[in-house]
Amino acid sequence: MSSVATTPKKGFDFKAFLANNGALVGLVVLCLAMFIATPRFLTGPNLMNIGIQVSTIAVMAFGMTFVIVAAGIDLSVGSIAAISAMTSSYWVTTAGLPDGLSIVVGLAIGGLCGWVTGAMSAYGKLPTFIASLAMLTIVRGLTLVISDGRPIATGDSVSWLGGDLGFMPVPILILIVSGLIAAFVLNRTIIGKNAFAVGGNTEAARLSGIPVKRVLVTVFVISGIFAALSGMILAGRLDSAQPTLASGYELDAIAAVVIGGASLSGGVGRISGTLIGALVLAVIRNGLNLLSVSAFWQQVVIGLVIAIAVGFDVLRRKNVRH
Amino acid sequence: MSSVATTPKKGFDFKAFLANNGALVGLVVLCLAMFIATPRFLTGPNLMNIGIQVSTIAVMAFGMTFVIVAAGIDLSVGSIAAISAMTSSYWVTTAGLPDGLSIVVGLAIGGLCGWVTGAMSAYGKLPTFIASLAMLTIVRGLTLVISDGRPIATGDSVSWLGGDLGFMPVPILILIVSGLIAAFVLNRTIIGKNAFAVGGNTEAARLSGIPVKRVLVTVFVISGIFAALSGMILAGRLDSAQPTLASGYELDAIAAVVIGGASLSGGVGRISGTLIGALVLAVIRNGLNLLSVSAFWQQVVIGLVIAIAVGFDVLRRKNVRH
Amino acid sequence: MSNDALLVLDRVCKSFGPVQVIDEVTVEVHAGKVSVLLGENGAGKSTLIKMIAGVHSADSGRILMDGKEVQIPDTKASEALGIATIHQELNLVPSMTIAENITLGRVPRRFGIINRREMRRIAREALDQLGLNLDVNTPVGDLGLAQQQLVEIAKALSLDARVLILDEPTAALTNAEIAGLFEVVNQLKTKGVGMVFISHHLDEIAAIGDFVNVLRDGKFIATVPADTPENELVRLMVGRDIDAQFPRQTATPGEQHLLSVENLSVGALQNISLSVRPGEVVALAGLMGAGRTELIRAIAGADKYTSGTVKVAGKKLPRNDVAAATRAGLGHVPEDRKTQGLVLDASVAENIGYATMASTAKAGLVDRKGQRERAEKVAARLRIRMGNIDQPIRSLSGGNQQKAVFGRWFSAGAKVLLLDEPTRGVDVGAKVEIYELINEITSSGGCVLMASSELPEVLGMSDRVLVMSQGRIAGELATNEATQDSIMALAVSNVHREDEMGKK
Amino acid sequence: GRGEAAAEGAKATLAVSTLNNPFFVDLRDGAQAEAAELGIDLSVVDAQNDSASQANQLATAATDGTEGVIINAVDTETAEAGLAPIVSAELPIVAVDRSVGDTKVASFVASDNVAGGEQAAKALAESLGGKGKIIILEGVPGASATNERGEGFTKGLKEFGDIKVVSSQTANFDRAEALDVVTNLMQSNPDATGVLAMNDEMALGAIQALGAKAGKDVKVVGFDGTEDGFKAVEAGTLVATIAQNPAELGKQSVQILAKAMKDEAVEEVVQVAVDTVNTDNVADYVTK
Ligand SMILES: Nc1ncnc2c1ncn2[C@@H]1O[C@H](COP(=O)(O)OP(=O)(O)OP(=O)(O)O)[C@@H](O)[C@H]1O
Ligand SMILES: Nc1ncnc2c1ncn2[C@@H]1O[C@H](COP(=O)(O)OP(=O)(O)OP(=O)(O)O)[C@@H](O)[C@H]1O
Ligand SMILES: O[C@@H]1[C@H](O)[C@H](O)CO[C@H]1O
Ligand SMILES: [Mg+2]
Ligand SMILES: [Mg+2]
Repeated sequence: MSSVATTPKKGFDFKAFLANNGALVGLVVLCLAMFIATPRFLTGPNLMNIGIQVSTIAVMAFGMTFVIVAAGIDLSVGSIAAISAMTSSYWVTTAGLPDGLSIVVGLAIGGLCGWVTGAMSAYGKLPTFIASLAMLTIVRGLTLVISDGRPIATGDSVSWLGGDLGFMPVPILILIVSGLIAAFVLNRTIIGKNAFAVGGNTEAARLSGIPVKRVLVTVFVISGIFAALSGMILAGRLDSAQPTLASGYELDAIAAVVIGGASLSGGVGRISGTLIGALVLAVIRNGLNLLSVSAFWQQVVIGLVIAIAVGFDVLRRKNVRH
Repeated sequence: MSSVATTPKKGFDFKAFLANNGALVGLVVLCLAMFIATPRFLTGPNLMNIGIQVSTIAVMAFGMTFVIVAAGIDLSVGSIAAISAMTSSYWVTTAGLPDGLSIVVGLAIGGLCGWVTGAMSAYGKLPTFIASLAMLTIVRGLTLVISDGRPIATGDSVSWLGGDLGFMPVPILILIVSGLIAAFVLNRTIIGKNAFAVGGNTEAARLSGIPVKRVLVTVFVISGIFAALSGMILAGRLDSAQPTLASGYELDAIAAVVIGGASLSGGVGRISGTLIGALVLAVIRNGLNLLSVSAFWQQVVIGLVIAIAVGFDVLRRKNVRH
Repeated sequence: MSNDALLVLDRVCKSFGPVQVIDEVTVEVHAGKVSVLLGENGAGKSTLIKMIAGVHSADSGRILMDGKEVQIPDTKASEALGIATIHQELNLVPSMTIAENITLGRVPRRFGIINRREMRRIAREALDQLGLNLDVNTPVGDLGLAQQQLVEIAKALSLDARVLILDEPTAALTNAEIAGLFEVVNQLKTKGVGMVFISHHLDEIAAIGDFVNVLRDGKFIATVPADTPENELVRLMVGRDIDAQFPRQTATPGEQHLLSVENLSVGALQNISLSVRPGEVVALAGLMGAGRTELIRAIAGADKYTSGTVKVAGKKLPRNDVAAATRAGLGHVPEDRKTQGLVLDASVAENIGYATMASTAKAGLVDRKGQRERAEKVAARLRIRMGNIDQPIRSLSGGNQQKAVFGRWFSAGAKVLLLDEPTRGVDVGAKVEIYELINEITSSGGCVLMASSELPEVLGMSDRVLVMSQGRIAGELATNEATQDSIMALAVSNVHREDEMGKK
Repeated sequence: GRGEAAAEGAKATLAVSTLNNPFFVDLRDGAQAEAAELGIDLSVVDAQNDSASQANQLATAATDGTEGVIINAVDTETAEAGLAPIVSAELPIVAVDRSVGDTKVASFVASDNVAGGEQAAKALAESLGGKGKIIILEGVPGASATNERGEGFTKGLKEFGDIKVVSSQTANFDRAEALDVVTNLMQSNPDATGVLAMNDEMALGAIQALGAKAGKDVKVVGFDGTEDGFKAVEAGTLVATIAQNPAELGKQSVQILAKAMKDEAVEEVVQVAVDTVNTDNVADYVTK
């Protein structure tokens, strides 16, 4: 799998489709298994639930995809989600500033945090793992400082992000729109293409005149903005910004990207794959709850399913290429 | 910084020394800063504390160094530490089997878990991130299942690991001995050399007839064994194996290795560097406690110090090579 | 099929997906003989030898060793049969030392503990064979490309193999090193080692080969003696005649300097000044390690320099800023395509398009259609052999990859081309294509600064030659007055002077 | 002992399990306010729910000249080993909120988790009229609060034979996790009429998941008595919460430590009241 658009071929190449969508096969198998195990799985409301539940990790993982495509890693997304939710709520609830701006403030904070991580790694030459690990703790600490360790009620705008629009849950709407935007930016714009080049071979990209440092900063800013959006969705659903919001979510977000077929060594990744990866995780959690599997065994099963889902992907790819 | 033994030169090449020991400089600066900030830092008992406190992360990170040198990553070490501590305690306290074997049982379980991760990634072709992430949750789940979520008292042998030998705390003793062993295996044996080769250029290693898959499995087994040892030291210090023991420690262990100068893209890493990395983390935590920095700000400072410590290393390296 | 053959590839076939790359090819290797494989880029030479090296397995056909059929599923098996391979692309671990690389996969040890002294001894011995004076404790990543290639050769030599395969070992080497290598090859011949030799330098074939197997499009064409005239070999190889190997059309150089470098210093480079006018091709010649690559990289903005200025059309370029250099019309074909030139997993089209992506984008959107069209055009022009333009460039043959890197800058319309060994691994036919593109650039007012270790290329394609030695420009020659000897004399000039100074 | 030494200006340490939870933030605030009052130099360390970190922090405090320790243990079992350096330095220890095994402490200031669990279960059962299907939300697996409250739940539900626990799942004391878990569980158990949560954070997540059903079709009971918890009780979405009084826990533990540092006699066990707070009495708590 690569960034490469495959040649439009006549007819439908099923083998190639599988090769490019191993994780999708894993997801389908998983859904089938869940469906057989419990009829409650495949009901409208439950699918709606999954859609809402997947939204936070998926949106976060969309941003993460950019960083991973550029051969980086962003461990700070959970913390950024929290600080953005916290500041946008603080803006309204505590500081009493206009609610209309709260989402913008949250997104700006997210982008700013991403910018700092990106600058640390591009100009300060820190490995992205370290730069974002540092941000993970710095930003979480700042969130605790701002909130003094207490939750803050969200303003109306942020609450709206977690609500419904007619029959349609807003988180699902955001999921779709932000996914389309992310896919567009990744595949059609210079930003995305540069990320692929930098991730594929940094030195070759640099020698081709691609501004590698700026690209690195940009992907982190994107990741920060998506993380902020994800944090505000989550806070909106809870009507409250928690200081511990989204902690540990970074591993889930990274897992979603990798399950979706991206490579941590860079140069490869797709938004659709990331969505599938996030769905795999959400479906397992949902299904295991439906099945009332004990909390202890749930963890065992989640681990197994992650391994198997990615295994499917590896297997499919092997079958087609050498 | 590299695995390479530099040519014995006449006189002492200070610049080269700095280049190879940027993290050490960071550590020294950090210690100086702590010493200036509080006279309590540089007292015998406090240094002893740091020694004991660093032991768990350092021992875990020694094993992690092998995996990272081979261009992998092992997220499962915290969970492996827990399951090893748990089974070795269960072996004695609950199953009533001979205490003399408990440490061996713990180490074997650790090695076995590592073997599974390694096999998943070598033979199942899963990225090490995913294989070890799967193991992180599987093994934690199994630990909860075994213990039914409750702590188990450790047997005498494991408790001894957390105790004293005359004036010498056993954790410090283990830290030293296991560090020496790890350095020896990494630098002097075929296992270590193969890990460097695989991490430095997998394709070249394969074409030179190095059994790449076996090497991958081996580094994970090593990491598992060290994680087990670290878990038992921790349980020994607490006289109790907790189901939640060492959770989240993987990030600290990885950070220690990277602060110590290893590269996550493989081929580079040193045990002495890893020890320094672990010490940087332990000294910050200890110092911030001594200084009574508020808990929230502590996180901010820890993040900053991690960034600065690694920044030092990067800076030093840049000064010497281009 | 003769009975005394050491190794025989008997009617082997290989395809990748639907593409048949090797079609019923039979090749023999004899003890004490060098059997040359000749063919255009993408003819299938590397694929063929990879079957012996245990990298690829044949789809059909047999491999015989000493008359008996053998299976070679992996590299270990190949090594066990006494086969050593120098692959076309370097296979070294940059973070490890020369000694560690030479003994990679067979470190001397007891009970798993490494005998470092023995390791260094083996490495030292292997380097001595090539007359190389390098510290075996140096990390390979610190070496220049030519030195890396020599380490790779030394590594294969130290295996004491019965069959030695050399896939374009000379592509990155200067004449002196090539001569050294051939000396070793001749020694191995007397020891009865059978060798397979691949090169696009036709003059080397007569110098070292015994017989030549010609491949074309994956098919076996003929076996001919090594002293077959070059034009005959070319005809067999490409199926047509090539009129002029070096079709340089000198353009009248313009007045203003298009590229000028003043007092540039960095690392070993000391106060380099040079200038190139529009329409000129200036060659940089020199021995291995003379500093040509360092100079080209500094000018291109790839590395920092400590002092000096670089100007394009009179405008000063910022230091260490490739993007700015590119915008000013500079194009840089780096020395090592694999690590510096290509994003191996990206498609041919994308690799060709990197330099034009930003300039052709509208409102941040990549001009996908235009990028493809431009890539298609350049690929056709350079006859890049591939399945389609969306194929990952990794799966192209080495020479075709090199053409793609060149094509990137041609399609970007670079006015100042900085070429570092531009035709490394490129076949004779394709070289001519590249040379003609160079002509096109100079006739349209561009200029070229070309570092090359191939003296025929230097003499055939440049207007002036700057000879570098030990980080300095030792002298300048007009190409029409220069000879290989006059260039070499300058190339070693500083070396001698320093030796004398050392004695004082 | 230090005989005449007054508490004034003395150096003490408060080791908290985690401050990422408003409960402990309140506890800390209570303690700090009282310390300021008494002129004690109280330094607060946060173990972020990791026993080993807490052990490290206690060891550091012991060598750092602290004169007394208030510990809110991450874990009852491991606290004993972690406190060893304090014990060998013969410093007074006050355990707060969670017990510390067999370690000899000057005083244990706490609300009883088992009893509280029992009260919570009863409150829910009564609001359901003694019958129905309920869901239990567990805390962090293996944490002592989880185990003890679970024990209390079981005890409390024993009397109510017609209450059936249809699912017991963890949401790790976390509001966001509870939101997803309860959403999912209501799918598989649409007829559930009660949620028994081991803390208020999870109860609030459950309420969020239940939407309009909360307090009407499905009754929720929490634990802790946080500010948000009380608000939910007032709003009628939360039937009851078992109010510990964290600020009071903090305040009293400092008072007691101050006495202990002056070698004055102190009560071995101080029970801070655990109250069932529901619509009837919530007003008293909010005004506090
Ligand atoms: N892994 C692969 N997948 C698909 N096609 C491949 C692969 N490897 C080689 N090929 C194709 O096989 C053909 C022969 O390649 P090969 O590398 O053997 O050429 P070559 O004769 O060595 O050329 P050069 O002189 O450029 O090195 C080329 O067309 C190449 O694109
Ligand atoms: N990354 C590096 N680190 C340290 N030294 C280097 C590095 N790259 C090159 N050198 C050294 O700098 C000197 C100049 O090398 P350069 O590559 O410029 O030579 P060159 O003339 O291009 O020769 P060739 O390419 O044939 O080796 C050599 O001695 C080389 O070993
Ligand atoms: O008492 C506290 C609170 O209930 C908190 O919510 C979890 O930990 C317990 O110890
Ligand atoms: Mg080839
Ligand atoms: Mg060069």
